Amino acid sequence: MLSLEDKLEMYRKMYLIRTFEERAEELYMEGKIWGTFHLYVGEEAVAVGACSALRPDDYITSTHRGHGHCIAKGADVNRMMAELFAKDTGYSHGLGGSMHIADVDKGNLGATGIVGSGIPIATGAALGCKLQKNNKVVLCFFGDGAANTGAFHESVNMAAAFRLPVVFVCENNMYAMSFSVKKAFAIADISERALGYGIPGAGVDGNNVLEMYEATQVAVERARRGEGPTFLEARTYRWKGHSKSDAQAYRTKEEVREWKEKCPIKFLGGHLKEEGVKEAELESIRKKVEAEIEEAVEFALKSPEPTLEEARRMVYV
Amino acid sequence: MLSLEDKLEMYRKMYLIRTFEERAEELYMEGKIWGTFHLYVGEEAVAVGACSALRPDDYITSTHRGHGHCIAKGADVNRMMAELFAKDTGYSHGLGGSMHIADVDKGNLGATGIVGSGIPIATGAALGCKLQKNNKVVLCFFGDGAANTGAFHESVNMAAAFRLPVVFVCENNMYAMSFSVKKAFAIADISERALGYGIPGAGVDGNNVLEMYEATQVAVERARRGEGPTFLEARTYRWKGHSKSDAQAYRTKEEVREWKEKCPIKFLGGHLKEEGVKEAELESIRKKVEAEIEEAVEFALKSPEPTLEEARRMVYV
Amino acid sequence: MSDREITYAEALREAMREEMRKDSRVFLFGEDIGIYGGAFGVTQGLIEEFGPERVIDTPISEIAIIGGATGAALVGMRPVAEIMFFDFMTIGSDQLVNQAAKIHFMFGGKAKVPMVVRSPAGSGTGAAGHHSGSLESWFAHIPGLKVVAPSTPYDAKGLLKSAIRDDNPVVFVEHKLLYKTKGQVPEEEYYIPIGEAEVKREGKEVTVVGYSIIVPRALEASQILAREGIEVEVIDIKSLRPLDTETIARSVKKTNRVLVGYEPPRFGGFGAEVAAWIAEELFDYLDAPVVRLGGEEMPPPYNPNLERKIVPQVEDIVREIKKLVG
Amino acid sequence: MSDREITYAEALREAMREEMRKDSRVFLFGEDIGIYGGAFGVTQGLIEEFGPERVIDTPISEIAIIGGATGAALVGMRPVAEIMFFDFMTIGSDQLVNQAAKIHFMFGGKAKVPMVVRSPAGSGTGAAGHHSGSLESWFAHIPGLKVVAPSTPYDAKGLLKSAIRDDNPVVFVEHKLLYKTKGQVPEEEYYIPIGEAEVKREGKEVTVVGYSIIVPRALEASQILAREGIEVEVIDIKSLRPLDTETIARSVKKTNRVLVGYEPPRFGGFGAEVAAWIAEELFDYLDAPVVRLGGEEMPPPYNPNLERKIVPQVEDIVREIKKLVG
Ligand SMILES: Cc1ncc(C[n+]2csc(CCOP(=O)(O)OP(=O)(O)O)c2C)c(N)n1
Ligand SMILES: Cc1ncc(C[n+]2csc(CCOP(=O)(O)OP(=O)(O)O)c2C)c(N)n1
Ligand SMILES: [Mg+2]
Ligand SMILES: [Mg+2]
Repeated sequence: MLSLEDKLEMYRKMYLIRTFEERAEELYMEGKIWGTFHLYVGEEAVAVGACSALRPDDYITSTHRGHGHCIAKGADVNRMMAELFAKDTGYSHGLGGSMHIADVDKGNLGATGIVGSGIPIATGAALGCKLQKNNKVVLCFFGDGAANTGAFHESVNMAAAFRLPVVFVCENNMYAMSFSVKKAFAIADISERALGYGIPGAGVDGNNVLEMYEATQVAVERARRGEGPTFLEARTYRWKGHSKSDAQAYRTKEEVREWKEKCPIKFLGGHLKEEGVKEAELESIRKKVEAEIEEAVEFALKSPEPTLEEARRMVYV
Repeated sequence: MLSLEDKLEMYRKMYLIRTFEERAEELYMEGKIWGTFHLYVGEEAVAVGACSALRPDDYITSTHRGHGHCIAKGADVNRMMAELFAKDTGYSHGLGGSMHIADVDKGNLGATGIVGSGIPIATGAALGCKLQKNNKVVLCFFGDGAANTGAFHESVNMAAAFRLPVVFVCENNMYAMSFSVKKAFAIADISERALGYGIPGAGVDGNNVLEMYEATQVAVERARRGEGPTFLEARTYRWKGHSKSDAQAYRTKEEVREWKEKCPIKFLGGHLKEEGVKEAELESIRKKVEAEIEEAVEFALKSPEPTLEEARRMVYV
Repeated sequence: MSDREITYAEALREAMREEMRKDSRVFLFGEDIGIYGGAFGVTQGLIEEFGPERVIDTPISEIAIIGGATGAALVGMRPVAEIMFFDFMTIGSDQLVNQAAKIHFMFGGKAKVPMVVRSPAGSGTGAAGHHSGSLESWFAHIPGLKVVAPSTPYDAKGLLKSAIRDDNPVVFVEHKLLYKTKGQVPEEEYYIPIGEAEVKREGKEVTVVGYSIIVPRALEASQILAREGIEVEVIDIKSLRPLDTETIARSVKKTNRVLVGYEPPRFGGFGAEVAAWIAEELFDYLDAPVVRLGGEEMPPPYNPNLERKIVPQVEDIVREIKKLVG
Repeated sequence: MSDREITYAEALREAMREEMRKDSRVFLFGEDIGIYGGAFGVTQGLIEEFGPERVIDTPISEIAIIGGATGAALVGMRPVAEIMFFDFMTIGSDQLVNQAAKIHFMFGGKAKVPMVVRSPAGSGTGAAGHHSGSLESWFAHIPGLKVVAPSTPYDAKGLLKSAIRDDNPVVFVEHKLLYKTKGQVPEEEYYIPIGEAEVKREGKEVTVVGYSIIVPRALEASQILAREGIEVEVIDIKSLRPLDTETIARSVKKTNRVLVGYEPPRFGGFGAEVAAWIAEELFDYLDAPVVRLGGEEMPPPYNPNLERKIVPQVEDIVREIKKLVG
């Protein structure tokens, strides 16, 4: 059962993700961040709800849309922001950027730029945990689009056949880039896909952090008991364009607006108020988060860049 | 509805496959055929039943265990045998061997040595047919093992999403090499996998050619109507080792014996006799088939080998 | 030649449009190529003209894209597949090298696979290690494939049209940094044969052999060097497989000095083949070793300064040529 | 050295057995490697000793094998994956080159991927176009990977043990025709460092540089040539990446003539890198062009005569060397 403190921490993390990203977007627009990234805004409840069901030493694998997973698993926003700024103090010394942040100490086995490619890695990590009998669980995030990759299939089947301690969390935000799930699948719910592997599958309201937590909790416990993987389909929506270059011709403004009304942060805020939390308390959390992000930007700005010599040393262990 | 003639033709084809392979095996043992091949003995009803539901200009894709598909789709056993003998008169001018026989004129888009790799090709061929509006259907054969490849997943999903005219025939012969389906899948029946794609799935007695025909017929008609793919799981068994080097330590002699009792040819023979066909008539079919195979061996033996110049010309169109 | 100027991306789009208008068997197949217009906008507007039957958006399924194109080609279509980033070619590489490339041979010439796989390659956009790769050397090593990597809008259009008409599978390498570059492209139809290199600039003292993004950089370097009195000949390979060794030989016999430039990691890259061929076949004409200028031995880093540093830039070409003639 | 003789396959098995006994993190992962013992019998008997937890049979899922090994390595295991035929490496190549190879770099050194991918390569068994490939050049081109291809039982054992101990992903290339070849392998434990080439035969007149199956063929050719008074030096590269250029340089400086031999299609194969490097760095030492002897430009044909003809055999090496010194 979640305590009020737990829920406040969830609120803080969701708001931290939101703020991190909105600030990053501004900095990108100002030309201070380079390359591209994929914003998680609107999907915060998925990562935070799911990761809250983990122990600190459990693992996750992340995606190209990974800032949320990273923060939910406890990452340091200074080092994240520094990575976006391509600085030496970033998680990857500025060599990886947004799509390649890992935080192995915190159990985040990393983002990946190749859709679906984290799923075999999560599966292998779960195999490693099983062999090490360390009782750890791996939470594997991926998108609706990723569920149509060969990597997904081979991995989920293997995890099912070997009863590996992994939970597959499909973040169904309704689109893979411009491609609607309605066109990409002939099933009504992606969670039905679990049937083909002989594992439990469930659809979850991905904008409801509490539901996300509950469903993941059940799946994680099952995995920890050695009963194998679960497939969770978290239904959510990305508010922003796919990446930093997306005219969004494939969806309507109404659709976006409707989903924005289901804001996961607003939802949790409402719930907390029902539980007696004062708006002032939430406000103070938000202020702290905003200050934290400003600090992160400062940190990133004044950090040094990596050198070529350093990069050369990173190719091999 | 199958006429008696149709059934007699099925009998002939099944026996032709059986005889072709048993003769090829002898020749291999005698050192007259080189390389390796994968025998279809015991599974004849799958290919013959399924292909009987096709029109001559429909397509199939085959596998490493492809002799049966080839013959069922009307191939010339002379050219098949010549291919095994690596002769210029073979289907592939002796360049491909057992695992790379295609017979495009008869609609056989070819065998493949890479498990699962024919499935995207079948899917693409079905897309081609749909675009050409030629009303043709593609029958895609693959093994239980192939159903766990990424190629399978991407293809079946795409075929389902695009409603392509393709029928997926999974030849479940209980093993992928030494790996039992019991270990490879966490589902009881491979046909359940269809559920994850939103297409009809059915398990079929793959040793009963009539049932095989019926089930395929339904699926083919569905595909031809533009309603999309079907997944058929044909349960059968391979009598021989996986390839020409297999100690078969992974299965028991009893299991093999039990399955041999369910011989698909014996079964059809029995059925035909119930329908009033005399043993003498079957005997005469068999004799003709045996003579045909001996001729094929003669043909292969006296055929010339391909030249290097010819091989060089085959690399590009 | 008309003096109409269009971008490399527009030239590619024109090539596809023209071939699609002429031949109903040609269709486009890939992720987000329809209403989105492709990650780099190359196919923009084509779905409007040709509809979703001929500009087919697919799920994220690179195996099924390349394998599907192969199957469609086998039954008589002429697919043009797009793989969104060259790095993802790895995912479909089995279908490309074991199926598409080998089918004609393994089936004894009884089947053919006329298809094109287009894909943006190269670094320079801050896309880091999974979106900046250039694996053309992989595919140039495969008998049965053709590989082209044009450097100008004019070549891009003419070669893509030839690739679509070719009866063999063709890998079409497009450098991301070229998409927005402009060049003259006539309104009239034309084709550029696959397998022909071109002297893009004549010179006497040294030959630079390159392809794709290296060519404009070599041309820029040549201008700088010309001011210092060094006359550089620049050969654009254009087709990696088959490679036009004759054009290269003609130039080397004249200049007797060669620099081979390429962006991917130097070790084992395509430039190794070019350099090895020249060093073997034109040994007696060489006044100096064939110098290779390739990328550094690391994945493309995200940091923009490093990203730029690890691949040959204009200044690197200038420096190496000075050493070579010095 | 003891005079115990074992086969190449046995040597590999011993390497795995020894490392598995010593280090509980080491496990085997692949198709039919358990009771079946692997398609070429390399892992025979290991499941009996180590059980199905450490000799893990998998479904036919090359992506999940290579990617799974990567994930297991990330959390501290040391997987030895087997891909049944080298041709199938294509299927898992995304996981190998975009994940395993790049993780250490892209994650800024915070994670490592100690794993080995073993795979039988090469033609000569009549297995035709999908089971006879040798794509080592693909992986040798990838920064972050190491690639080894030993030619003797002794090297196979010592290098596999080093590969298992290496903290980087290592691609281990085993030529099928070598599995049954015998050689001396001491009972005592030893390791052979990755990245060291070896002079397998000393000679003065010409150097043959090769790896894997080419080495025994070059040695046989050398014996034939020795009878004719031609003294050939044979260098076994062993490690393709990192490549021991020093050993090669020492030899070429002595003999001034080089033949680079390799089985895969000549165009764009690994020998191109070796030849280009020699021709560039040792230009002044060369009395003749660096000659490359590679495979023909076609997929491996099924027909045994053709299959043999298209890859360098002893007689081809003899002929080329005679031309080179003649
Ligand atoms: C294998 C691969 N194919 C294509 C891409 C290009 N791409 C990047 S993200 C994306 C959409 C991913 O969709 P989904 O898995 O639903 O995740 P989302 O972006 O919606 O979070 C695509 C097509 C890629 N990175 N990797
Ligand atoms: C991608 C790939 N992996 C492994 C193999 C080696 N192999 C050949 S056949 C086979 C088993 C195939 O099993 P299944 O699909 O059930 O077909 P079956 O042989 O039983 O007819 C294996 C593992 C291969 N040819 N291709
Ligand atoms: Mg999505
Ligand atoms: Mg099977």
